[in-house]
Amino acid sequence: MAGSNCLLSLILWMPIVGVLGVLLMPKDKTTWIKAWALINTVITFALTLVLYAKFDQTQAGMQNAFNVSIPWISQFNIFYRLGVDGISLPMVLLTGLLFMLCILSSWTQIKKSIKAYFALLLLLQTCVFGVFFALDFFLFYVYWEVMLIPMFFLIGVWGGENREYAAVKFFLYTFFGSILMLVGIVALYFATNQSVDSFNILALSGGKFSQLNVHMFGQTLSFSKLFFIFMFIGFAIKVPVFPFHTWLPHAHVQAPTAISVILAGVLLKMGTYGFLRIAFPIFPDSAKYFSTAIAWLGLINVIYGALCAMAQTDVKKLIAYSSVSHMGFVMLGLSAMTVQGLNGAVLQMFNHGTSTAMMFFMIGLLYERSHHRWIVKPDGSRGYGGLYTQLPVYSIIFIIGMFASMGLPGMSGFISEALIFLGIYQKFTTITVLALFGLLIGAAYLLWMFKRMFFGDVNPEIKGYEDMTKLEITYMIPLCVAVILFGIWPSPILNMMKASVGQLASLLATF
Amino acid sequence: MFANTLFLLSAVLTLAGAVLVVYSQNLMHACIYLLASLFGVAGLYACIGADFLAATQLVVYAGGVIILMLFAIMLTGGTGNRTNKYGLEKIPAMGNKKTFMIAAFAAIVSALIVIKVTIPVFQNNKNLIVAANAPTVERIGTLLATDHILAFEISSVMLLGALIGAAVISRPRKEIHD
Amino acid sequence: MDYTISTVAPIVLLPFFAFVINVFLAKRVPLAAVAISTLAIFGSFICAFRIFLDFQNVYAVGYHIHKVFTWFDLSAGEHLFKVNMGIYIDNMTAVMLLMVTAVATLIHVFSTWYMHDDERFARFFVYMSLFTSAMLGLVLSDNLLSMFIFWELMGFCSYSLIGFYYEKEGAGNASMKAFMTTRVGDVFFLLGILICWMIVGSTTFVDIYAAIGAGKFAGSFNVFGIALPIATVAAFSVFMGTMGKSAQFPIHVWLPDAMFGPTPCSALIHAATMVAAGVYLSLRMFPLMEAGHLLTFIAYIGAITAFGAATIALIQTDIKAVLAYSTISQLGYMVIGIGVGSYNASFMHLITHAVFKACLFLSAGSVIHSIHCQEMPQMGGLRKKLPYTFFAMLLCCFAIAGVPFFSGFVSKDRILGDALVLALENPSYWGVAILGFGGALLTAFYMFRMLFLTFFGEPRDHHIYDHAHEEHIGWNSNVPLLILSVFTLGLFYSGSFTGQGEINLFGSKNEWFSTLIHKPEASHLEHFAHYEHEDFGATDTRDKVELPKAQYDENHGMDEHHAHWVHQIHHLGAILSILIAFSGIFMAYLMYIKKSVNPGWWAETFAGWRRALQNKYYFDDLYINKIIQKGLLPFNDMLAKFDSQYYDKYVVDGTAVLNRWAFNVARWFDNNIIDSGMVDGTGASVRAVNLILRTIQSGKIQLYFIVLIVVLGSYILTLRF
Amino acid sequence: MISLGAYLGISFILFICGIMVMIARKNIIAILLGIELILNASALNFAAYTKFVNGNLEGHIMALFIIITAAAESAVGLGIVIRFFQLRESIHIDDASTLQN
Amino acid sequence: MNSTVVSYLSQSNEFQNIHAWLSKALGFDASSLMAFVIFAIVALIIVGVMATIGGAGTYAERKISADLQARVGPNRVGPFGLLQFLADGVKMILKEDIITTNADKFVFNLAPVMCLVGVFATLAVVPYSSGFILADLNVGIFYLVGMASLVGVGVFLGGYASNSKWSLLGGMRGASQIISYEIPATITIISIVLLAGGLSMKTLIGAQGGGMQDWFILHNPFAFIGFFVYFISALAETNRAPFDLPEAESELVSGYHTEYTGMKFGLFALAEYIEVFVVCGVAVALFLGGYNVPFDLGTGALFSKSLGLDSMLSQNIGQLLQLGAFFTKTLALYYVVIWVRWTLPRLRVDQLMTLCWKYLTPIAIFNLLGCAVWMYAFDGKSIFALIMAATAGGGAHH
Repeated sequence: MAGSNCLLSLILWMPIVGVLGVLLMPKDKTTWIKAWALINTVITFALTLVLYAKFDQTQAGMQNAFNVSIPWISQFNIFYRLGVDGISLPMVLLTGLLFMLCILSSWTQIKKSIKAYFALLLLLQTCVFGVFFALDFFLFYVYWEVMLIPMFFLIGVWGGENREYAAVKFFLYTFFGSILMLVGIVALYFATNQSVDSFNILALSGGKFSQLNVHMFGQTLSFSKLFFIFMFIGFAIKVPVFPFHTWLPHAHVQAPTAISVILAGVLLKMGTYGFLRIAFPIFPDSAKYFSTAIAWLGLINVIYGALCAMAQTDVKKLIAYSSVSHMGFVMLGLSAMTVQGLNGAVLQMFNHGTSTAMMFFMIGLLYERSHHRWIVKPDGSRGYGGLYTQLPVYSIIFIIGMFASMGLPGMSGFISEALIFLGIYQKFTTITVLALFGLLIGAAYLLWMFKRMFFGDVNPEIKGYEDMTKLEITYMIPLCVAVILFGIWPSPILNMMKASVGQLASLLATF
Repeated sequence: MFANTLFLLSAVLTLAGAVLVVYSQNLMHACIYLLASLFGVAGLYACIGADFLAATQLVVYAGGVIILMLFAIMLTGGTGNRTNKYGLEKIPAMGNKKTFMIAAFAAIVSALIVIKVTIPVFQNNKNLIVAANAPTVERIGTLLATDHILAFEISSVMLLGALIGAAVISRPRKEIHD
Repeated sequence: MDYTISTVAPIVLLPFFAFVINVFLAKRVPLAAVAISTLAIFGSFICAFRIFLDFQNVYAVGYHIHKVFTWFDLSAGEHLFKVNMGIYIDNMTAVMLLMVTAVATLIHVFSTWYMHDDERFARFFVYMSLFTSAMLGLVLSDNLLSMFIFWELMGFCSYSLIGFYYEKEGAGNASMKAFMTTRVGDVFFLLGILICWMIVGSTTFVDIYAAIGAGKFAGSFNVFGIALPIATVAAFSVFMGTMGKSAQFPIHVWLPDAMFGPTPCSALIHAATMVAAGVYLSLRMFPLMEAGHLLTFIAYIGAITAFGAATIALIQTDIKAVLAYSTISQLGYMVIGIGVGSYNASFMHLITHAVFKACLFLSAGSVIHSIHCQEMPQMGGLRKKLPYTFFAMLLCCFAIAGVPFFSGFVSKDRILGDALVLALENPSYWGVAILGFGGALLTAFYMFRMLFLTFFGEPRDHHIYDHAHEEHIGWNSNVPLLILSVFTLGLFYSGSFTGQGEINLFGSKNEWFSTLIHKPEASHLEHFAHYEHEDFGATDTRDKVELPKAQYDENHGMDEHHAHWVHQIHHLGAILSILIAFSGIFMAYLMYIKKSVNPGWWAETFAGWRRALQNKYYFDDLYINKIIQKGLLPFNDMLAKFDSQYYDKYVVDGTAVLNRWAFNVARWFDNNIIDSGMVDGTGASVRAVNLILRTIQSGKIQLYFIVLIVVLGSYILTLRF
Repeated sequence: MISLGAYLGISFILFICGIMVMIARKNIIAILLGIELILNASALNFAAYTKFVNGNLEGHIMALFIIITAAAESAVGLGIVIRFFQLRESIHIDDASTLQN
Repeated sequence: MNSTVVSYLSQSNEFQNIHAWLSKALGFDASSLMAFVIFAIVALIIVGVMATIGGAGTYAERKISADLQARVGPNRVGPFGLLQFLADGVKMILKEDIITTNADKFVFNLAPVMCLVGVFATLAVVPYSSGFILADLNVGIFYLVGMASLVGVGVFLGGYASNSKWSLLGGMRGASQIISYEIPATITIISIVLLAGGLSMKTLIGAQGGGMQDWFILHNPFAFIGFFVYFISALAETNRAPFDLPEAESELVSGYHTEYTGMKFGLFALAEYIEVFVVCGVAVALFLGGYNVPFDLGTGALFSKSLGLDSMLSQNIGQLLQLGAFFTKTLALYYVVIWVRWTLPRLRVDQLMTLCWKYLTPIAIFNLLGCAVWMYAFDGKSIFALIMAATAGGGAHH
C-alpha cells in the first residue's frame, strides 16, 4: 500500500496547514478562524479514523505500511522517521478527538486574541501528533520541546489570575525533565558510535546497553541504569509521578478549559507513552531492575493524589489531583510489565483521556456560568449546592463523567483498572492491596464533591444559571458515548494495541 | 519520416516565432509569435517522446500564460503609443536602435558563454545510443510523488502563493489622485 | 427446552432496553416511559417464569445452561489471556430469577400508583429499569467479574435512588454513605476476584469450584510480609463484598440511611433484591467459604448482625427504620444460614424474606402515602382506614415473626434448627444459636409493636388520622400487596410443617425447594471440571431425558441414625421457635394493646442501653465523626498543605530563586561588557561601509542585467574546462 | 535529423532571442515575453539531455518545474505590471527605478 | 500512440494484402505510407462528419428552440427544413468578407482560424469507438484540454482585432470566462483520471463498463457531483447559454464576432458547435461510460462465439455498436445543452465569476479530495460494488 506512506505525515502536518490558514485570516473575522480551525481538526480526526481503518490489528510493532523514513540531517544520522503501532494509535485517535472537541469548547469561551489562540492550539496538535508518531529520537525530542511553546503561551495568555506563574512553572519544570532526556539522547548517540541507527528508537530498543558501563565522577556506573533514571525523570515529570507533580495543579487551575482538557487528556499520556516507547524498550533490564520502585511511586501517586484531592476546595484542583491519582494507576500497570498490566495501562491512558476530559469540560462549563470554582468558598460558605435542581442535563452528564472517572463497572475506567490490578497482582501483592484502597478514596472524593455541589437545596447564587446549550451538549456527546461504549465493549481499543503491547511484554519478560 | 516532418515543422515554427518576437514592433503581434514559438517547443517535446511535457506546455502556455499576457496588454492600455500626464511615454516603444545595439552586444557575450559551456557537451556525447520513445506519464508521476515530493509540494505552495499574490497585487485599492 | 440466547437474554435486555429508551423518553413522554418500564419487567417475568417451570419439571440436580462468549481477548503470541462472559442458569438461578422478576413486576406496578404525583415520576422508572436489568444480569452471571460489574451498577442505581429527592440535605449524605460503605466491601470483593482470577485463570463459578476441588487454593498470600492461607484471604475478601452489600456488621450503617429513597425503591432494592444479592454471592461462593474455613466467622457475623439489628429495631419510631433494621436482622439470619452450612434454608430464607419484606415495605409505603407521615407515634387505629393494607401487613408480620404455616417460619426455623444441631455438635456455635433464637424473639416483638402502633388502638394524632385517605381496592395500589401477601404462606415453599420434611402436610411434591437447591458439596467439586458450556449463539442440544431426576430425600443424604438425631433436634428447634414467636407477639400485645406493661418503665430502667440503641451503638459516630471528620479529613488537609505550601513552595520554587540570583550576575556581565563594548562596536563599523556602497544602485534593471552578463561572461570565458 | 545538436542549437537561438528581447525592449510586458523565451530554451535543453544523454526522467521533471515556475512568475509579474500601471500610468521599465512611489 | 484507427484496421486481411502489394510495387515498406494515407482519409472523414454535425447543430438548435417555444422552426428548405444548414453555409461562403478600418488585419484573419484549429485538433483524441479513434495519445485528455484552450486565444484575438468596443469587451469576457472555467473542469477531469488511473482516453473508458453501475458518474458521490461541475464548466467554456456572455446580443450586439462576416463568421460558429460536440463527447467518455456497450457486446467476442461470425466481421459489428453507444449518449447530452440554452436566463458577469470561483472551484477541489479519499479508503471500489460486496458477504469479516 504505497499510498499509506503519506498518511502519517498528512495527519501530522494537517494542523500546520490550519495554523497557516488561521494566520492568513484577518484578525476580526473570528467566525472564519473558528470555522477553519474546526474544519481542520475534523479533517484531522477523520484522517486518524482512516488510519484506524487501515491499521492491521494483527501485526505487532510498527506497521510497515505507514512507516516513513527520510534523511533529515544526514550528517548526524537524524531521520524524519514516523510510524504507528498499537500503543500510539489509541493516543493518536484520542488526540484527534479531543482537539476537535476543544475547538468546539473554545468557540464561545475564548474571547481574547482568538486568532493567536487557535493558531497555537493547532500548533500544539501537530506537536502532540509528532510525539506519538516520531520514531527518531531526535525528532521525538524536537516535538517534545516545541510543544512547550504553544502550551506556555496558551496557559500564560489565556489563563486565570495567576497564569504567568503557572505557565513559567510548567515550562521550566518540563524543560528540566527534557534536558535530562537530552543528555540520555546524546549518551545513546555516542554509545552507538554515531551509527546510522543512533537515533532510531526501534533500532536502539531491545536492551543492547545492559552490559555497558559509564565512568563519571570517578565512579563506574551502569550505563543502562544511569540513563534509565535520566529518562525516567524526564518522562515522570510529564506524567507526573509523585515528587515531580507540583506543576500540575497550578497549570490545570490556571489554564483555560480547553487547555486543561488537552493537558490532562493528552499531554500527561505523553509521559507514560515515553516509558512505553522509549525508556522500557531501550533499557528493559533497568526497567525490570527499578520496577519495584516504579510500582511504589505509582502507589504513592494513587493514594497521595487521592488524599490531596479530597482536601481541595477548588473543583478544578480536585480533578487535577485526581489525574495524579489516575496516572498513578497507569504507572502501576507499567511497573507490572505483564501483558495484562501493560494493556491495562495503555487502556487506562485512553480511558483517562476521555473521562478526565469530560470532567474538565464540565467544570469549564460551570466556570463559564459562575466565574468561580469553589466547592467551599474561602469564607466557609458553599460555592454551589443544588445544582441538580437547577441544571438537570448538566448534572446527568456530570454523573456520567464522574462515575467513569471513578471506574464504575460498565464505564470505561473499570476495565483498565481491573486489568492493571490483574497485572500488578502477579508481581506485587502488597501494592495491589494498598492500591485497591485508592479506588475507595477515589470514589470518596468525587462523591463528596458531588454531594456538596449538586445535592441539597438550591443556593441562591446559582439561580439563573442556564442549562447546557445545544453546542455544549453536542461536544459532550462523543465523550459520553466513548466512556460508556468502551466500558461495555473495550475490544476495539484492546484489539488495536494487544499485539504491540504483547511484543513489549515479551521483550521485558526476557530480562 | 513522420517524426522528421514533425520536427522540421516544429523547429521552423519555434525559430521563426522567436525571431519574430525580437523583430516585431507590435506587442500584440509579438505575443502571438511567442505563442507560435511555444507551440513549436511543444512539438519539439513531442518529437523526443516527452509527451507529458508537450501537453503541459500546451496547457500552461496556450491556456494560461499567453492569455494572461494578452490581458495584461489590454489592461495596460493596449498597444498604442501615447504619453501620460507626466509627459512620459505611457506605453514605451518596443525599443530603438540604441537599445538593440546594446542588446546585440549582450547577446554576443551570452552567446559566447553558451557556446563555451556547450562545446564540452558535444565532445563528451558524440556517439550516443538513443532509447526509443516510451510513455512517460506514469514514471513522471511516480517520480514526482516519491523522489521529488518536496519540490512538488513546494511548487504547489508557490503556485498557490502566486495565485493569491497576483490577485492581491493587481487588485485596485484606491484611486491615485495627484 | 432448547435454550438459545434469544430465550434467555430478554430477561436482562428488556429492562435494559427500557432503560435506554426511557433515558430519552422520560422527559418528553413520562407516561409512555412508565408503561415501557413496567411492561418490560413483566416481559422479563414471563421469560423467567418459563425457565422456572422448565427447571422445576426437570428436577435434575446437575442440569444447567452455560453459555459463554469472549468479551475481550488480549492474547498475543504465546501468551493467552481471554476474558469470557456468559450466562449460567442452574436451579438456584431459576428460582432467583423468578423471585426477582416477580417482585420487581409487582413493585413496578405499585410504583405507578405510589409515585405518580411525583414530579420525577418517569425518572424513577428509568433508574428502576436499570436496576432491574443489573440485578437480573447479576443473577444470570456465570462469573465473578460480570457479577461485580452488575453489582456496582446496582450500587450506582441505589446511589441514585437514595439521592432521588436530591433537594433534601440528608439524601445526599445518605446516598454517599450508602455508596461509600458498600464500596469498602466492593474493594475487598475486587481483591477476591483478582485472587481467584490469578489462581484459577478465570472467574467462572464452575471453574472456581473445580479449582477448589483440585486444591489450587492451597498456597499462601503474602502481604506486608505476612503469609496468609490464600483460600481464607479469598473467601474473606469475597465475603467482605457480601458484608458491604448485605449490610452485615460492622459495615451495616448505610442501610437505615438508605430509607431516604422512595419507598418502592426501598422495597425492591433495599429489602428484596440488592441486599439479598450479597447473600446470593456468598451462596454461590459457598465452596470457597468452606475451603477458607471461614464458616464460623460468617456465622458469628450473621448472628451479631441478626441480634444487634433486632435490638436497635426495638426502639425505632420511624416505620421505615423499623423495617430497615429488620431487613439487616433478617439478612443476618441468611448469613447465619451460610455460616452453619444450611445452604438450602439460607437461600429459602432469601426468597421468602424477599417476598414478605417487599410486601411489608409496600404496605408501609401505602400507609405513608395515605397519611403523609412516617412516625409511628403519630399513627394508630389505621385498621379501619386501610383494611387491605392491614391485612397484607398482618400476614407479613406473621411470616417474619415465625408463626407456623407462614413462610418465615419454614425458612428461619430451618436455619435456627441447623444452628442448634451444629451447636450441639460443636460448642463454639452455641453463641450463634443463642443469638439467633434471641433475635427471633426480638423480631416477633418489634414487628408486632410496629403493627400494633400503626393499626391498632386509638388514633394518636387526629389531624393526621382525619386527613388520611380512605383505601379502595385498586389494581396498582393494593392488589400488588395482596398478591405478595398470599405468597407469605408456607405451603408455597415447603410441603411439611417445619420445612424439614417430617410432618408432611401438603405432600412431598411441595418440597420442590429442597429438591431443587443443593449445596455444592466439597467432596463433589471435581465434577464441575466436566461441566460443559456452549457458545453464545449455539442451541443447547443435550437430551434432557438422560439426566437423572432428582428425588426428594428426607434424610438429606445423612445416614439413618444421624438423620433421626438431627430430626429430633429440628423438632426441638421448631417448638422453641414457635414458643419464642408467640411469646414475642404476646409481649408486644401486653405492651401496646393491653398496655399492662409500660414501655416507659423499661426505657427508664435501661436508660443506658436505650441511649446506646438510639445512637445505633455509636457506629455512625465512630465512622463519621471519629474516623472521617477527626482522622481522615484533617490528615488530607495536612497532606494538601504540605504539598502546596511546603513542598511546592520551598523545594520546587526555591530552586527557581537560586537560579534567578545566578541569572542576575550573568546579566550584568552580559549587558555591560559583552553587549555595549563588543557587539555595538561592530555595528558602527558596518554602518560606515554602508554609506559608500549605497551609491552604486541605480534601479535600472536592464543595466543590472547587462552587468550580470558581462561579469558572468568575463568569468566563464576565462575559465578552462 | 532529431539530434542533440539540433536541439541545443534551437535552444541556443531561443535563448539569444530571449536575451535580445529582454534587453532591447523598454516595455515591461515585452521583457516578460523575453523571459518566457529564455525559460523555454532552458526547459528544452533539459528535455533534450534527458533524451540524448542520460535517459532518466530527471530532465523532464526539471522542465516541468521550469514550466510551473514560469507560470507562477508570469502571473505575479503581470500582476505587478498591472498594479504598476495603476500607480504610475506607465509600463516603461525605467520608470520602475525608484523604490518608492 | 498506442492504438489508432490504423492499428485497428491493420488487423484485417485486406490491409495486409494491400500492404504486401504496395510494398512490392514501390520497393520499400509501405506501412508508414499507408498509415499516412489512412490517417488522411480518416481525418477527412472526421472533419467532414464534424462539419456536418456542426451544421446540423445549427439546424437542431433552431428546431429544438422552436419546439420549446411552441413554434415550427425552419421548414422550407428540404423536408422539415433539413437542408436549411446547407443553405446557410452557401450563404456564408458567398457573402462579402468585410474588414473594419483600423483593424489589425493579421490578427483579424488569424483569430477564426485559431479557434477552428483548436477545436479540430481536439478531435484527434475523441474516442468514437475502441477502434475508431484517430490517435489514442497516452496524455489524451490532457492534450485535449491544452488544445481546447487555443479557442480562448482565438476568441480574445478576434475581439481585439476587430477594433470595436463591443468586440473587445466580448473577447475579454470570453477569454476570462474560458480560462476561469477551465480550472474546475480540469480539476474534475483530474479526479476522474484518479479513478481510472490513466490519462489516455482508452484507459479512462476501459475503467468503466457498459452498465450504468460501472459508469464513473455512479462510482461514488464525489464523481456524481463532479459530473455536474464538469458539465456546467463545459457549458461555460464553450460560451453556451446561460454562459453566453461574450456574445450577449442584448449587451454587446454580438460580442467578439460582431465585426465578422461571411465565412470567417462561419468558422467561429462552426468551431462553437463542434466544440459543444467535443465537450459532450468528453463528458460521455469521462462519466457516462464512453463507447462501452452493455454486456461487453462492443468487443464483438460474443458474436463470433455465439453466432460463429468471422472475427473481423464481429469486431466490426462491435465497433458499430460502440459508435452507436457513443453517439447516442453524446447527442443526448447535446440535446441537453440546447435545452438548457433555451430554458435558463443569462448570468451577470459577477454571478459568472462568483459561480466559478466561489462554488465550482471549491466543489471541484473537494471532489478531488473526496475521490482521493474514496480510492484510498475503499481500495477504489465503486459504491455499487461495495453494496454488492456488503450484501453478498452478509457482513462477513475480511
